[in-house]
Amino acid sequence: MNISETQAGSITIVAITGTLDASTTKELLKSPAISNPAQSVVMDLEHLDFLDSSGLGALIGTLRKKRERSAETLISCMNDRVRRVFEITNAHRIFHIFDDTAAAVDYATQLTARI
Amino acid sequence: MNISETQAGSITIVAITGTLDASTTKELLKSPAISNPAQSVVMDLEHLDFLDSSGLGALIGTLRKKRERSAETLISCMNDRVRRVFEITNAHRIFHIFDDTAAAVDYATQLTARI
Amino acid sequence: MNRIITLTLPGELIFARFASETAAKAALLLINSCDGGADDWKFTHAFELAVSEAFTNTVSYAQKPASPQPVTIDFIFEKQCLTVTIRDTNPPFSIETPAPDIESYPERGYGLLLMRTVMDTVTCARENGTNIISMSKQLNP
Amino acid sequence: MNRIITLTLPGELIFARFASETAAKAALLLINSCDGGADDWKFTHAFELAVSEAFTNTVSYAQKPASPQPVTIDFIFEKQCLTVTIRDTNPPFSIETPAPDIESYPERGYGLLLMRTVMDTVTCARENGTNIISMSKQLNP
Ligand SMILES: Nc1ncnc2c1ncn2[C@@H]1O[C@H](COP(=O)(O)OP(=O)(O)O)[C@@H](O)[C@H]1O
Ligand SMILES: Nc1ncnc2c1ncn2[C@@H]1O[C@H](COP(=O)(O)OP(=O)(O)O)[C@@H](O)[C@H]1O
Repeated sequence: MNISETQAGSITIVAITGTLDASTTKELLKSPAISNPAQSVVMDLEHLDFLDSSGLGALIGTLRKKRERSAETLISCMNDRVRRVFEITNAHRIFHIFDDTAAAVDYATQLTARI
Repeated sequence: MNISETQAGSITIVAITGTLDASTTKELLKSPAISNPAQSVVMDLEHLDFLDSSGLGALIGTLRKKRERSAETLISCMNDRVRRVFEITNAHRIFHIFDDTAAAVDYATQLTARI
Repeated sequence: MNRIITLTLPGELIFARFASETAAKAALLLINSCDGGADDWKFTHAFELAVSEAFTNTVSYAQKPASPQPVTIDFIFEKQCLTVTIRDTNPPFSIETPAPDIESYPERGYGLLLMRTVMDTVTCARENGTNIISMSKQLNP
Repeated sequence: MNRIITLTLPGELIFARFASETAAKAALLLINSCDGGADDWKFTHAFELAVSEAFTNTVSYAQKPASPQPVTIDFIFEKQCLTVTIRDTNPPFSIETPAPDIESYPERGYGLLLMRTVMDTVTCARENGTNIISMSKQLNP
């Protein structure tokens, strides 16, 4: 797994490449924008090849911790395999999911400006 | 492995995709342009991911049978992994090897016209 | 004759991806061995995901994580059906766990739900202190 | 602790690619486990090629091809070194075969040459009727 963080105004785009499973979630949780609960993020999953329940758990934990601090965790560009994991677990109901990273950033910017 | 044959004048371009090893050489040897010893071919290896000694043996056998009938077997676009097999075995000394399929077809056309 | 591929890995999470990628490859082999079988990504992904979950559980709930035991995974090929079995000596457990309530943001408990959903059948037998987890799926049900 | 991955496959040529791809994946795992190890394609390819050759030989020179025996491949990880071993009960053979003379267009006899060239060491021991082929390579020699 590889993580890259890019700032887009007040939002951090966190792009994850490769695999998010039990062997890589710890690394994700240590990355600066994820570990800071007040930072709103768009998780760009375009290059996430594989997600399992351990990886999903890390995303849900991130969402919860950030919501407690009124920060957002949006998802963009997931492939069909990753989407399948969200749908089976119903996680697609608690995340805002976008097909386009720029649209997700716009939406997150509006949401956080409103507060 | 997948094989596609395309006619370019008197020459057949044989494009091989995937793996050429002991489990796939038989299929290659059955393809029309390969099994006809009088047909000159350019083997386009751009999408050949993996070649081992069984696959190389099939290419060398093809070269020999075609030479006996004054037909050519030229190679184009091999990747570094495939090239390594040719170099270790010295097979690069007996094949004409091109970086470009069109150039290989031109050369083969000239060679076969000369006869 | 049924064909079997057996993979034995160290019982450590860093090998989870090796297990899941091998499972995907086994599924692809079954697809390719069935004439004209389209590359059914859901079939391949089912094995990749289910084996990732099962391997992770086997390692995570092992009783002596200090000295991890090897984990053996069998892939059994039968016509249009692929079965994966994983054995462990962990405490017994039920595979009929309820689906977690997503509205309370639980971080765990999705593994067996995913396994049951993507596979046709998932069973866990307990024999002589061993859990035998078995997961099957038909290519064209 | 040395880590070992063991793969057992049916002794049939259709499984050759499964063996070679698994070998490439094992090599990549070693590269990734060595901090900052670049993706050295020659290292990965060496294992992919050598295992393809060794597996094919083990299957091709088996004495009872009518009922193929399973083939077991061990991948042994030690620091910067990966060792692959394959065992078979084939007739004994010498790995010191001369390189074929390419000018006479031989179609066979390149397998051991390739194995010896891409690996650091290749040995074949004979024990109790079993050939134990062992091939090692250091990541950064
Ligand atoms: N291989 C196993 N060995 C022991 N217990 C297991 C095993 N697999 C699952 N379990 C038990 O079943 C529970 C549910 O598993 P699962 O649905 O994968 O969710 P999670 O592992 O995230 O809790 C686990 O918390 C564990 O108690
Ligand atoms: N695993 C094996 N079991 C029995 N004989 C073998 C084995 N590997 C190699 N040999 C012998 O060594 C010879 C050379 O092998 P190799 O260099 O791979 O070329 P090829 O297999 O194309 O003949 C083979 O022809 C065979 O006689």
